[in-house]
Amino acid sequence: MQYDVIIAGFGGQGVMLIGQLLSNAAMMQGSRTVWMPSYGPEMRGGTANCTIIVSDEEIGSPVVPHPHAVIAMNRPSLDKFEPLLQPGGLLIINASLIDRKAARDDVDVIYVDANRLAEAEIGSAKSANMIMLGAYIGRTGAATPEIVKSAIAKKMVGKEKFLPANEAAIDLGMKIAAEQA
Amino acid sequence: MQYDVIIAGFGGQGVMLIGQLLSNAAMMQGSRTVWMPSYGPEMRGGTANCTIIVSDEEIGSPVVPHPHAVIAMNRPSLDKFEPLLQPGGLLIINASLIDRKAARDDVDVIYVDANRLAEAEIGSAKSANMIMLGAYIGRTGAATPEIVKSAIAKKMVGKEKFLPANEAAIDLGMKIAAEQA
Amino acid sequence: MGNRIEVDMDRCKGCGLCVSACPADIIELGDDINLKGYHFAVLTDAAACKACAFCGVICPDVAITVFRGLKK
Amino acid sequence: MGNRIEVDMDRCKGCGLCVSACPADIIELGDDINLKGYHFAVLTDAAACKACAFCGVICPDVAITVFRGLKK
Amino acid sequence: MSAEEKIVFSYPTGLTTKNTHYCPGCLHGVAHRLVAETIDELGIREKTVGMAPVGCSVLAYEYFGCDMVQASHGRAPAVATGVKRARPDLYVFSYQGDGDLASIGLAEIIHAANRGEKITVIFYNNAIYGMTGGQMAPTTLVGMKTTTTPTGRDPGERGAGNPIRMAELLATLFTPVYITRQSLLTPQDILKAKRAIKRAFQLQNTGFTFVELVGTCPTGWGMTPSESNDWAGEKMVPVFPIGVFRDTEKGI
Amino acid sequence: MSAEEKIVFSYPTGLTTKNTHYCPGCLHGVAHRLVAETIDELGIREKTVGMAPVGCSVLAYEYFGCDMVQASHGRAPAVATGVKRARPDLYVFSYQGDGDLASIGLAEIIHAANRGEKITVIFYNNAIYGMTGGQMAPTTLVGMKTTTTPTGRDPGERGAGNPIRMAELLATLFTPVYITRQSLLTPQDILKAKRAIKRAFQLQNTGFTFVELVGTCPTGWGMTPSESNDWAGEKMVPVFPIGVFRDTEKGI
Amino acid sequence: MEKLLMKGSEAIAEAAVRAGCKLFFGYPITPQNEIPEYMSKRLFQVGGAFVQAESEVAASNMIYGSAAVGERVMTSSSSPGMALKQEAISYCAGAELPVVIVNIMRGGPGLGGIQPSQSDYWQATKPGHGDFHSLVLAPASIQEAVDLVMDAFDLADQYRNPVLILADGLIGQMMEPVTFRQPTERVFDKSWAVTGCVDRKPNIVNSLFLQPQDLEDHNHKLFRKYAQMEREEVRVEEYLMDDAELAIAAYGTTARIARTAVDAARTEGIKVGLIRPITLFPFPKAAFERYVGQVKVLLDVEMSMGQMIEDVRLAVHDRIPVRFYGRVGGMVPSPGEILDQIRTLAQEVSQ
Amino acid sequence: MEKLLMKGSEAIAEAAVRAGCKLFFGYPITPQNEIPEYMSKRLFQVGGAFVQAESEVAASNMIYGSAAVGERVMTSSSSPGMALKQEAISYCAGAELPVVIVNIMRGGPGLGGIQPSQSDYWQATKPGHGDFHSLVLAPASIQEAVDLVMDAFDLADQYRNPVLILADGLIGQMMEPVTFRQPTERVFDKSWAVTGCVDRKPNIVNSLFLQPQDLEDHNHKLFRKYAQMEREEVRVEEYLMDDAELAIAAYGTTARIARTAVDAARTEGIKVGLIRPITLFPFPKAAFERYVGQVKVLLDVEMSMGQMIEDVRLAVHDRIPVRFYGRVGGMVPSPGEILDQIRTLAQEVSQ
Ligand SMILES: Cc1ncc(C[n+]2csc(CCOP(=O)(O)OP(=O)(O)O)c2C)c(N)n1
Ligand SMILES: Cc1ncc(C[n+]2csc(CCOP(=O)(O)OP(=O)(O)O)c2C)c(N)n1
Ligand code: SF4
Ligand code: SF4
Ligand code: SF4
Ligand code: SF4
Repeated sequence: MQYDVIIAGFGGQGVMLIGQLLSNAAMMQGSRTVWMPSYGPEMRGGTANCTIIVSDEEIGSPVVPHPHAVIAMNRPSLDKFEPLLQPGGLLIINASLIDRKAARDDVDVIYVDANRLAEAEIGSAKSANMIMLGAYIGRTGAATPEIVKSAIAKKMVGKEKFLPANEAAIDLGMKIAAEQA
Repeated sequence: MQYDVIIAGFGGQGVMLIGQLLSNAAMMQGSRTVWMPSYGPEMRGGTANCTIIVSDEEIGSPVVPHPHAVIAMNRPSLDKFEPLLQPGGLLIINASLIDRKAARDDVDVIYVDANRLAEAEIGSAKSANMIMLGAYIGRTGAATPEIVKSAIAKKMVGKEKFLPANEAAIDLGMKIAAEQA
Repeated sequence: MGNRIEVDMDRCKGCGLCVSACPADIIELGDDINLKGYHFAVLTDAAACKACAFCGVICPDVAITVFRGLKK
Repeated sequence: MGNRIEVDMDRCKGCGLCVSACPADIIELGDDINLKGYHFAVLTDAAACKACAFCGVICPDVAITVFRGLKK
Repeated sequence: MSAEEKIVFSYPTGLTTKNTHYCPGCLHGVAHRLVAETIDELGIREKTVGMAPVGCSVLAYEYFGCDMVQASHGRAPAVATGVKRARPDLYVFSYQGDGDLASIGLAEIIHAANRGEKITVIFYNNAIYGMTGGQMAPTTLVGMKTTTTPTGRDPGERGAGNPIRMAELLATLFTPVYITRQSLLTPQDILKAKRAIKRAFQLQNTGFTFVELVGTCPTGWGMTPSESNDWAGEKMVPVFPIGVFRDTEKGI
Repeated sequence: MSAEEKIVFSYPTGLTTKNTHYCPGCLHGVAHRLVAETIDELGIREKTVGMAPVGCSVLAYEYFGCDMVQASHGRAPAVATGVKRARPDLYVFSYQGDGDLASIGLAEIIHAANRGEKITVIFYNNAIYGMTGGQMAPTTLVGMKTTTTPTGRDPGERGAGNPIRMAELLATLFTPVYITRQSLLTPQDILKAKRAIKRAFQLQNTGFTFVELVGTCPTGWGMTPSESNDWAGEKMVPVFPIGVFRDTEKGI
Repeated sequence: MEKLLMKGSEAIAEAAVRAGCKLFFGYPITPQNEIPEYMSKRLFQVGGAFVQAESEVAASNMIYGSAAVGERVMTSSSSPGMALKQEAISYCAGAELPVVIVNIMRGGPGLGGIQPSQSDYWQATKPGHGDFHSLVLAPASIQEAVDLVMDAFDLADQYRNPVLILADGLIGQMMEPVTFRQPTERVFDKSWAVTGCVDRKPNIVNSLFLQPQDLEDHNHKLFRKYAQMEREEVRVEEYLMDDAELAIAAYGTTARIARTAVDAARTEGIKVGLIRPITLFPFPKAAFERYVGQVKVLLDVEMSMGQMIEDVRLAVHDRIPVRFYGRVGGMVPSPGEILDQIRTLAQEVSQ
Repeated sequence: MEKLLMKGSEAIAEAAVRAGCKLFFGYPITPQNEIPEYMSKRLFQVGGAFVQAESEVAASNMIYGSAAVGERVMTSSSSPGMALKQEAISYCAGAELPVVIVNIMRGGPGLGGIQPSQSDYWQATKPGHGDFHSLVLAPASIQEAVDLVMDAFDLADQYRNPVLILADGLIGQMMEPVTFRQPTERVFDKSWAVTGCVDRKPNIVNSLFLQPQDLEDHNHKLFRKYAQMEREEVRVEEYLMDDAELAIAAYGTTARIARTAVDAARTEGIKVGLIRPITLFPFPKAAFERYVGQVKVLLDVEMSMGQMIEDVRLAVHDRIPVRFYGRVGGMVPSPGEILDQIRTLAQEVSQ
């Protein structure tokens, strides 16, 4: 079984971070995993993205031209990656910043009002990315919420006070995914 | 027919010059020719030498491991190149500076008291090299004295006053070669 | 007509340097964002503009044109 | 015994710097040549040597040893 | 624009209309504009060739409205030498950052200056490597944290050295005709810098001319643009004093 | 030697007994000896590693009696950096000519100096490239004929530049602790140069130390050794003044 | 052993430190900046030193210096920066100094781009000036990069020769779980190093031989080492080659991608395998040679315009046709593209 | 036409001037010092300019600048210096600039020696970083050097690509009679040059392509030029090949020496010939390929440890056994040594 996902957004939206958390969680649960970023200064001001693969078996290509899932944090990311999604794949759209609906009808779509919910429900605009991650694992099962939370905890050594908010964001994402199922 | 000769001596003895004159003369008489120097700073204080080839036909190797002739202007040059001479080859020894005889008995040897003669007969210590060149062409016929003299004249544009001495030196060398025949 | 500035909202990157540079304190970064996601600069009080062009001079993106009104 | 210098004739390259440097003017390049063909330096008048070591100090080939006589 | 108003500040034709890729508040944009205005005012756009360096300003070739050459890292002065020697009738400038000019390209800038190449060098000094992600530059201040001086530039134990002052260093050479350092931190500074750049271009055909500009890198420094300008004024300018270090015509 | 005399000058053990390949009268030999004497006097031969450059002194590795590294052209300060950083307990010196240090290796010497590498650089300045046959060096005097300035070094029309004064240039840096220029032209000069070299070694572990030595190249200059020494005194020293340009301990 | 999720560049740096690397000299260039950045933090913790060199030229001469005193030292760069290190690498080889050099390749020529590439195969395996070889190791995963870096230090010391890690930008930038093994405890003779001539004659580190005969002898000495490498150090991975009628030749990340394509092709019943050189010099000739007769076509896949292909052709003595598929300039071949190539060849062969 | 006896280096410099070279940037290094020295006198006479650059790195970037404005420009160096020019040569190729570069090779690796060698074959023909090629011309006599230099400027302009003259120290140092032909009057489009944007849009000389697809396209564009060179610019000399059963492959001075050996062997009745590549890139594959079936053994002779041999083997698809004879480090093979090799092979073949 191989999960792969492209997470994309503006520079400050924390897409690299949730990608690494997912990859870390995968490692902690004993899966194979690769995290691969877009890189380079020409990305400046453009979109940043990363690809995460989680698999039972040895991972061949770290490049995934047609992913099983896309998490789009902003409009340019949606425009760029929606067409590449596999038929039947999963598209998670940050509805707070993206003013359009999915164009494909052969994929599974979750709309998450991530920025608004982050502020309103979690009390921290910065948690929008965690909500998206929660939605992703909720729908796919690429990693369990417990293990993702411990990956977060590991990352946050010294900043434990932010932990509850992040955990709540994961749960919220999972809930939204479940609701839209 | 191919003539080849290695001319060797100390830095200031003008070995490169007579080599170039010979090569120039060869060119002027319509032969093919190559002049090839030893080079590089490690030569400093050591011996300088050049190889000249004169031939009717296209010249292959510019490197002549076993020359037909050697002109040794000083002792280290004699020691180095005498053993390399072809059997039956020609060895011209500057007897003014070299205090030994030829070691080989399978070669033709001319002893030229070049430095002494240059001062005594030509009136210029600098002409020792020209006397040696005269001896070489006298014995081998690699170039005619006339053409060597015009090569000298060509080289000395602007310094014509030294011409007669140089011509006399060539003639003197020829004479010595003839005498020792 | 009075003095004024025009901000090219597509060029503006919302750096705020013009805001700090304006001696009359009449530029601010607005609430709207442009295509690249930047809150671009807007003139709040044209009447107070002295057309000193400080904003234009400091703008790294040459996003500002400054006009001096000829008749008041 | 008086002052004196010893020139290592195999090291000497006959550059003549010691000749110029000697305040007593008692070094010259001799007629003989060494293995490399250089006319090496010789002391002409040991009696006049002040053992100032200028020759040694300037010799680029460290060819000179300078001795000071202890009893005159 | 109506007939009742007059434009007192607008876009120079020496720049293309392309939006730059620079970060918000990065003063590379200001420096570019000053060069472009100079080219406009001297009316030499069709006689000018510029060198783009390797660094954040590598894409300068897309922004200047004149012929441009992209040079390898640090070698813009050598490339400019090749251009100017071949075509002495052209105006030639190089635009370089501090990593480019003062680190890898140090030999090239000094030798071009010493040969008296008739070029103008615009040196944007922001005390850091912007393009590659905020590493130490030769001009980085002591104590400044960068991605390769995580505990701050330490000239002591870690042997990371002190800031190199290029204008002063070049002024030890006999040959250059004009060397100055200006800053881009306030509108007043910018207007002065503009005059310096213009003078450099005007003197270009008498010899080597060099304008160092104290700039910023909000991204590399981790500050807002305004903070950056303030910080540069407070911290950089004392180490990199503003002034004219050579102006042969004026006897300096 | 009899018991009745005492040696007042003799061969230092810091040199091997190998005859050098230098031309007659070349002052490289004198510079070598001074370094060797210093090593002897400080008793550090077994703790010293020297860098030989590319140039006439490339074979310095055969002449110094300590461990030696032959460095690529101009990069001896970088190589020395590698040595000293790895083994701060060693004394490390580089010995370099003007082509090596001031032309191709200009960036390396300045950056090593600026980082404050704890090394001693002995810079033999003879205003020419000896090894390769007498081409112009960065330190070649104006008007001096070399094989690449056949009409004399011309900073004007031919744009060949002016002599670069390395000691002055390095003194614009904050970091170095000792920078001096001495000459090797007379016994008196040589004794002073010796003291400078010794001081440099003594200060080495406090920071970067640099001794420029005005030397000669009789072969490249086409003069006799004595003429060379005279000419250097008359022509070079005015351009390359003797002095101490930095001695932090003494407040210079 | 603990698993850590690490970026390739950082993992490479950490592996070096664990292998005893005490000194790092480098200069920023994308996509390998994380190596110097990591080293700037890490080396001072272990009593070593980091210097941000003024250039790649300087960095490559600094490693020469540290290697000369017998310490373990590394530098890293990317393609244009590697070009600037060529002279010093030749010096290291000539003076027989053990150094480890990492090249995280990007697209060229010239300034090119910063995305992954394999365009430095020639620069790495057929270097100039002078006759010499670096030992070249090409990892295909971060774990392998870590392991090869640790080996690299031993190999460099054993052969007193430069060892290159040749990887593309993907290896430099991506993260994978890694574990670090203990370094070997091998002890190497360093009596040649310039550590101060206590109780011995001075040592000299040098590559100049003015007498041609001496230089020729020196060359022959070096080439005896290279011959030994060819006998003893070849590394290669073969995947599903037992019954393969088609085979892919690829190294580094390209080989991983190819493996995905091979797996897919196998599900379609195509008998295709993969030969992945791990050492690029010495090149695993025998691993290719032995399939002459069995494999009908070889497909060489590179992120370059065809550089390794020559070594592949030479290895099979041109007795197996060798086809080429390459993407360049930062374009990364996808498994699908390679699968298409395989399908076409399979059809061809079956006809 | 007047014949002049000239040193190779000086003849090369003079040929460049006659071909319209107006600018020379160089740095001293033996055995090619006479080129910059000659240019320092000569170029100012023709209204051009000479600069003694501060280094090979600078020199190679200066030619980039002069080429960018469309002027004919040259630099020269020798092996270690050429290593330092690698980055800039890649830039010239990437930015499609016509430059002529002369490499008078000496022995290596490292500082090596200063005597003749051919150890830069790889550095010249398989350069890094990035995928590109210089067109490489290898003269075997001074006359040919002169002719090839003149051609080099035309080829550089035609292809907008670096052209290398690859010669050994013998070609640089020896004298032979030469005549200079008139330069061709070919006119080349230089509308791309940065000469001031009068009545046109600004021109940009550049090798940066941040989008991988753009850089890949650019690579393909470059490789179309290389393919055209392979079709149209191959040069090779064949000597006594008609009935040859043995053949020698050699270039430059080595080939001349080999010819002397071939002549000697012919007098002994050995049917041996010589194939001398004049262009090393594009390599004269067809000239070798066509002797598959006729020639029984090839002997590749180099003043290096075996670099061109790979191209020879590839050219004959390994269908002719290729033996190697090399001297290095400044050692020059003698005709006698090669003759001995030929005799041994002749015996082998006849058995
Ligand atoms: C030979 C080479 N080395 C390194 C690089 C990578 N590189 C690109 S930009 C840069 C630093 C630029 O810094 P700076 O000159 O200060 O300009 P800034 O980006 O700050 O404007 C480096 C090291 C390169 N492209 N080529
Ligand atoms: C990379 C490189 N470039 C050029 C050379 C050739 N080279 C050898 S010595 C030398 C100049 C040395 O001059 P300088 O440093 O002044 O020392 P000197 O010989 O005068 O003592 C040069 C250019 C080289 N060996 N390597
Ligand atoms: S200075 Fe320019 S870019 Fe910055 S906020 Fe003002 S208008 Fe926008
Ligand atoms: S200074 Fe030394 S080398 Fe020169 S002549 Fe005197 S003893 Fe001889
Ligand atoms: S990284 Fe720094 S220098 Fe580069 S564009 Fe951004 S702010 Fe400017
Ligand atoms: S060439 Fe000059 S520097 Fe070199 S050894 Fe001779 S005199 Fe000394």
